[in-house]
Amino acid sequence: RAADPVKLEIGYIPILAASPLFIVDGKGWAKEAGIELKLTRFESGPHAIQAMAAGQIDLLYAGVAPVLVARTKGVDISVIANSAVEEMVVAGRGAFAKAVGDKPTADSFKKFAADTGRKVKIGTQPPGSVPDTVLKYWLFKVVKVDPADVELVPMGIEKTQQALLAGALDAATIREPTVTVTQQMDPGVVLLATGAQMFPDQPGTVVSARGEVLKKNPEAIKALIKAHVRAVDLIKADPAGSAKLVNNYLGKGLLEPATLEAAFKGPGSNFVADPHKVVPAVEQMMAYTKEIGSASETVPVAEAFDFSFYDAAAAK
Amino acid sequence: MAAVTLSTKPAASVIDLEGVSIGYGKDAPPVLVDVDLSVERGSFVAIVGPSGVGKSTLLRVVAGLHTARGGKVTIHQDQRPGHRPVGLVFQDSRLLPWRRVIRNVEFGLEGLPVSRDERRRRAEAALKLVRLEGYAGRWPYELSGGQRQRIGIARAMAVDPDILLMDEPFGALDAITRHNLQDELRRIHQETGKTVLFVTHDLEEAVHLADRIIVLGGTPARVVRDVRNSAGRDGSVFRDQVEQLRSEIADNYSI
Amino acid sequence: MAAVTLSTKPAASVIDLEGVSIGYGKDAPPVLVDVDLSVERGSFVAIVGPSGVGKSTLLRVVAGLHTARGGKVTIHQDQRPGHRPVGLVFQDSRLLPWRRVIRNVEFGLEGLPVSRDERRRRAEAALKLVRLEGYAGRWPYELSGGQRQRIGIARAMAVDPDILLMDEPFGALDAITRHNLQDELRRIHQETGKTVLFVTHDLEEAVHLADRIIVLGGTPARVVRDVRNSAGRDGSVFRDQVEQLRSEIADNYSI
Amino acid sequence: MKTRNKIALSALGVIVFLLMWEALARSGVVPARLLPSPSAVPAAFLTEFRSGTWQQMVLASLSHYLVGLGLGTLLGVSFGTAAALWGRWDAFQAWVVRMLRPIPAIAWIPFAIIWFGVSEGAASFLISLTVFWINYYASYAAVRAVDKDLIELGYAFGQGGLIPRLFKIVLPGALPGILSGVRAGLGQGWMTVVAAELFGISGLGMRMMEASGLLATNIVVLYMVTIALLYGVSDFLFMQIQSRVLSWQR
Amino acid sequence: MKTRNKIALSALGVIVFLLMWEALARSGVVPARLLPSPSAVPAAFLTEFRSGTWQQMVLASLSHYLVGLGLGTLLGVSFGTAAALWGRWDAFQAWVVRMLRPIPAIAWIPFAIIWFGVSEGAASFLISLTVFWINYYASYAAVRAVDKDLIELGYAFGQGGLIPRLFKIVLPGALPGILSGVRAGLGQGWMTVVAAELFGISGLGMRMMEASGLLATNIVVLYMVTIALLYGVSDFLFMQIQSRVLSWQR
Ligand SMILES: Nc1ncnc2c1ncn2[C@@H]1O[C@H](COP(=O)(O)OP(=O)(O)OP(=O)(O)O)[C@@H](O)[C@H]1O
Ligand SMILES: Nc1ncnc2c1ncn2[C@@H]1O[C@H](COP(=O)(O)OP(=O)(O)OP(=O)(O)O)[C@@H](O)[C@H]1O
Ligand SMILES: [Mg+2]
Ligand SMILES: [Mg+2]
Repeated sequence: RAADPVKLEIGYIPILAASPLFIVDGKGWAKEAGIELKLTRFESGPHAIQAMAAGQIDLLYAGVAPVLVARTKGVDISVIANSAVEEMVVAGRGAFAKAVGDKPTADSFKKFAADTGRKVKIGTQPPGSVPDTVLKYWLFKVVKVDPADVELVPMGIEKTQQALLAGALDAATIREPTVTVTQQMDPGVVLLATGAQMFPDQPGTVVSARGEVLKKNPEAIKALIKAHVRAVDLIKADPAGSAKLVNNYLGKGLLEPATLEAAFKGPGSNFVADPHKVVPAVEQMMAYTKEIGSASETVPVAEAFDFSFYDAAAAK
Repeated sequence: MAAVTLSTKPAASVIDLEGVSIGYGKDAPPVLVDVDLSVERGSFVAIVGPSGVGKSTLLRVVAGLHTARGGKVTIHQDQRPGHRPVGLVFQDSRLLPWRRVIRNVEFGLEGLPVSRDERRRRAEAALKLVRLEGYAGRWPYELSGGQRQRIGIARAMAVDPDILLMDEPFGALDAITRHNLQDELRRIHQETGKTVLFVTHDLEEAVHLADRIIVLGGTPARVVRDVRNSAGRDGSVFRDQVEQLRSEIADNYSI
Repeated sequence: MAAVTLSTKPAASVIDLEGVSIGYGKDAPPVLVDVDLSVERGSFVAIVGPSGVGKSTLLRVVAGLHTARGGKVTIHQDQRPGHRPVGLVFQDSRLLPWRRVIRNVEFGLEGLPVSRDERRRRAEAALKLVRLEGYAGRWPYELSGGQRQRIGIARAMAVDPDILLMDEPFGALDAITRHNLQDELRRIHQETGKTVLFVTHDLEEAVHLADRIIVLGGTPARVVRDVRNSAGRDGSVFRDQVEQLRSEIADNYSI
Repeated sequence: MKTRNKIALSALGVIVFLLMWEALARSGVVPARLLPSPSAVPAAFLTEFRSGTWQQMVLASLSHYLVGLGLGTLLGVSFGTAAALWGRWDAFQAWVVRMLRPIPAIAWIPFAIIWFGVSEGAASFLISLTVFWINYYASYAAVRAVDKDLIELGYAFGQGGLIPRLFKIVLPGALPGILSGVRAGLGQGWMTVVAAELFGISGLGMRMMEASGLLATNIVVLYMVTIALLYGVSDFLFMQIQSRVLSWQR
Repeated sequence: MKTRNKIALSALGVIVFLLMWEALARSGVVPARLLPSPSAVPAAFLTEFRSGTWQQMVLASLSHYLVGLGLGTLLGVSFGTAAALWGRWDAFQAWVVRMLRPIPAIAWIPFAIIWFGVSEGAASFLISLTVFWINYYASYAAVRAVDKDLIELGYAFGQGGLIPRLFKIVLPGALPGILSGVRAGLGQGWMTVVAAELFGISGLGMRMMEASGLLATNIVVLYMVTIALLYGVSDFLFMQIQSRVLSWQR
């Protein structure tokens, strides 16, 4: 078995929620389990999903939304574990952050819009993505903002941060480690809502795999998920050590491990490996997606999940 | 491109035009009509006529560069390896600006079964013929008008053609250079028996060199006069004969 | 571009060259050296010399298109609104390919205080002078070599210059057309008193037209002969005189 | 070749292309969800058209495109010509240009955001950038290659001053090269529209991104075909105008 | 102008540019975290260089770039020339080209992934695409504009066959235009390197994106300067070669 390792190509989005993958690889746990990992970085979920649909990658650490969307398009992929929840937060800056404080209300939005004579500009990702959905949920369900007072600007993850810092946006949905980095850079950046405030148990990054791969290498996947669970536990137990390790993959030479450690400890990081726990929230989110019209069909969420691997890993 | 019938059958004539009419564009009136012309092997034919009558056009048709509208053009060519059947001296010198002088002269030799050295040797000989042996390494833009024209002559000479088509080759040359080249041309013609079709606007030159003078005239142009010239062959040009031909031709000019 | 001193002071001469030497590039040997030349107002000067001696170069220096290496070039010009002091006929016709014939002829008139209609009128008159009034709407590529050259002449004539610089203007023209244009040129010269500097390789033409013939020769070239020609003015060319000059010049040629 | 034959051949080309595409899509070589067959486009068009999205997106992108193209072309031709004309200016800017030239549109986005905010202007700015460079280089080379003899002719006939020289000799002489640059920019502009709308400016590009995020590839392809048609028509018209303007070329 | 003066002017240009940049960065008009001053670059370089990242990224991108550039240029010149030479082929492909031309690199990414996987090849493919189009149009126009008289000359001297005509007349005659296209492609290629490395292929572009995502703008600028230098040097060398090759032009 050691002579013939199973090769798995894993795609990821360079966000903190992919940390378990980095730890699994960095600690050499995959190799121990006889798996040879090849990590491929993607800028966004859709790109990664396209590569997955084309059979170019086997597993993926990415948001749950693109996975579900891909399933509705008939791509055979399943969620086999969870990685993190409640990632997205809403950050504001400048005059807007001052005006609404850390307890935003519908009135404070309206007042700001009236005072400045323009809508509040909030940057997020394109419709259908998790950030867009949870932001809308927060705005219209939680804070109950008048839709006439806000303008949602869909853009790429990294453009959102730039636009926020450049002052082109009043607020934006961002996630770790950017939350920490942004706050370090610009003290004027204020957290308007945490992930939990936006959408309780807000679904986030999951581990998904192609059906074909699951059938071919069930043992290897099981071992990998076991390592994943171990990694999630390690992050909670030893954020500092994890930060050092993760830094080799995420922002090497761009970030201090201390920043990552702060990010691990911050409110935007909540690692949960158990896929069972996120299903209700995902269902709720899907329902809301349909309500606001970003999706025309709902997927039976449970079908998108394959718990067997996690269950097997957790049982042992 | 060529709408010329090539024939390798032996014949007394090398160029045969039968009822040829030529024009530019589709709907424009023809430039030349009803041209019947048979050029014997080894003859030296001068073509004269007013500016814009169609001399260059006729030469381009014979060279296969322009397709006649009607009639038949036949070229009887020999198969001599290492030579081109036809060599053309353009009215504008038409050098390739990206080739130095020597490479411009070599141009026609490329693609022939001739070794590199032989090619260079022949090009150098041709350059020497036009007295520009010192200019081999120049770019065309570094030449004077007359030098450029002579390179064009050298290029046509280098391929050692059976038929030499020359479109006012000495037009930009001073009297002395011109005389020298005329003598060279006559010598080559006599020694090698090339057929020469020679457009010129200088009647004296025509009488001096050619054994036959074709006068084009009219709109559309046709052959208005076809004179055998006995003066040329023995090299002695008689003024009277020139004068006579001149007035004869002048009558046939119509500008 | 011009390294020519322009002077509006009245003077007997219009063009003054003093110890002028001319060359291309920096390190290349000079083409012309020690040229001293004074051209009187209203005179008709022919420049002859072997191919490549530097005739065109000299003309380009006088026109201010090329900077002499040493010496002094002075042009005494009148201020006549609606006219250019100098008109140049290039050896190659050098037409702008993107302008139709008439617009090529108008080229030199643009920028002068001349109305649109007047410009067109003058261009048409110039076209008529060279007998190409029917060709106004053609593109340059639709012309024969001689026609192109005549457009170049018309363009220079249209600006009605005081000094007319002509570089082998009739080189590509048949005898009859050439004669006609020679006559026109002589008439214009006599009627308007223009100063003409005329490069030619045709000695007969030089003797026929010019009242002074400058012979360039040698390497580097200099003025080897400066002949006053009495024949030109009264229009009667004597063969003997031509012959005499020819042999005289031939002695001075060095190719 | 006759115009009729030309049109027939072009139509044949497009048909062959569409058939090959359809065949590829049906063969399953490419997963159907990544490459819908062309026959799926009309249906997608109808949906998008009925909802008015299509018209809205096309108009939005067209306006970014036209502004960007116009500006980029104008400035590119001007700067390229200037650099080719004045050796001093050329030397001065040569290395600055070399530093700015390879910066990709994506890296300019922060500046676009700073200078224009998340606005139409920013998208036009990004489009004009790529168009600028193409025109800059095309014009530079074309002006450099103008026949020096013709410039001399200009001097000889009193057209040697900057303005007449530029407009009567240099620009007409460089026109074929400049127009080829403009034509290349015409396409490059559309290629950049998508990138320029990546950061929250609505238009075809954004719609395509949205659709691609939802793996609605039929919508993506619809907009690709839309861009293709818009470009095709503009390129065709440009070619017609060009062949008029350059009718002096044989 | 003397070479020495030229170099001095170029240096002056770069210095003025850097000073303006430094002034802009310090003035606070642009937020410092979005535009670091040029003086921050050397430090960033040292860190990246010591860790070996710089060398690794440069080499990786350089290989994508060179392969993409070579392929794109070769194919672009070939297809452009072919289209300009054969009217039939031109008519056949005209509208297909019009449909494919405006498709942005980003839209080709799925195909790149399908055909090449997430691999170096895919990045090179995307780079070669943009380079292809620029060369296609430049060559097309240049070949079209070749002096018909010279082609006639070729026929007159037995060089009218396809091969000699192409290599002895058409290509040399079109060379100035073709080279201007190649030069434009040289820069366009670098502009595309970043976009081509957006989807998991490591290199300068990926590093820049990563840094930009983490707001490490000094690193972003370091790599921008790196690209600028790489391009600057290659463009400079290209210009030297070009002026040799085109020495027959006055
Ligand atoms: N651009 C140039 N660079 C270098 N040498 C040149 C250049 N132009 C011309 N020459 C050389 O300068 C000399 C004079 O040229 P010019 O054109 O003045 O001769 P020309 O007397 O007009 O001859 P022709 O009667 O043949 O026209 C020639 O030997 C020519 O080779
Ligand atoms: N491409 C063209 N399109 C239309 N007409 C043309 C074209 N080329 C030449 N012509 C016309 O055809 C006629 C004959 O031209 P050609 O060049 O044969 O004259 P030529 O006898 O050589 O005159 P020259 O002695 O002036 O060189 C001229 O009237 C000319 O205007
Ligand atoms: Mg002719
Ligand atoms: Mg000359």
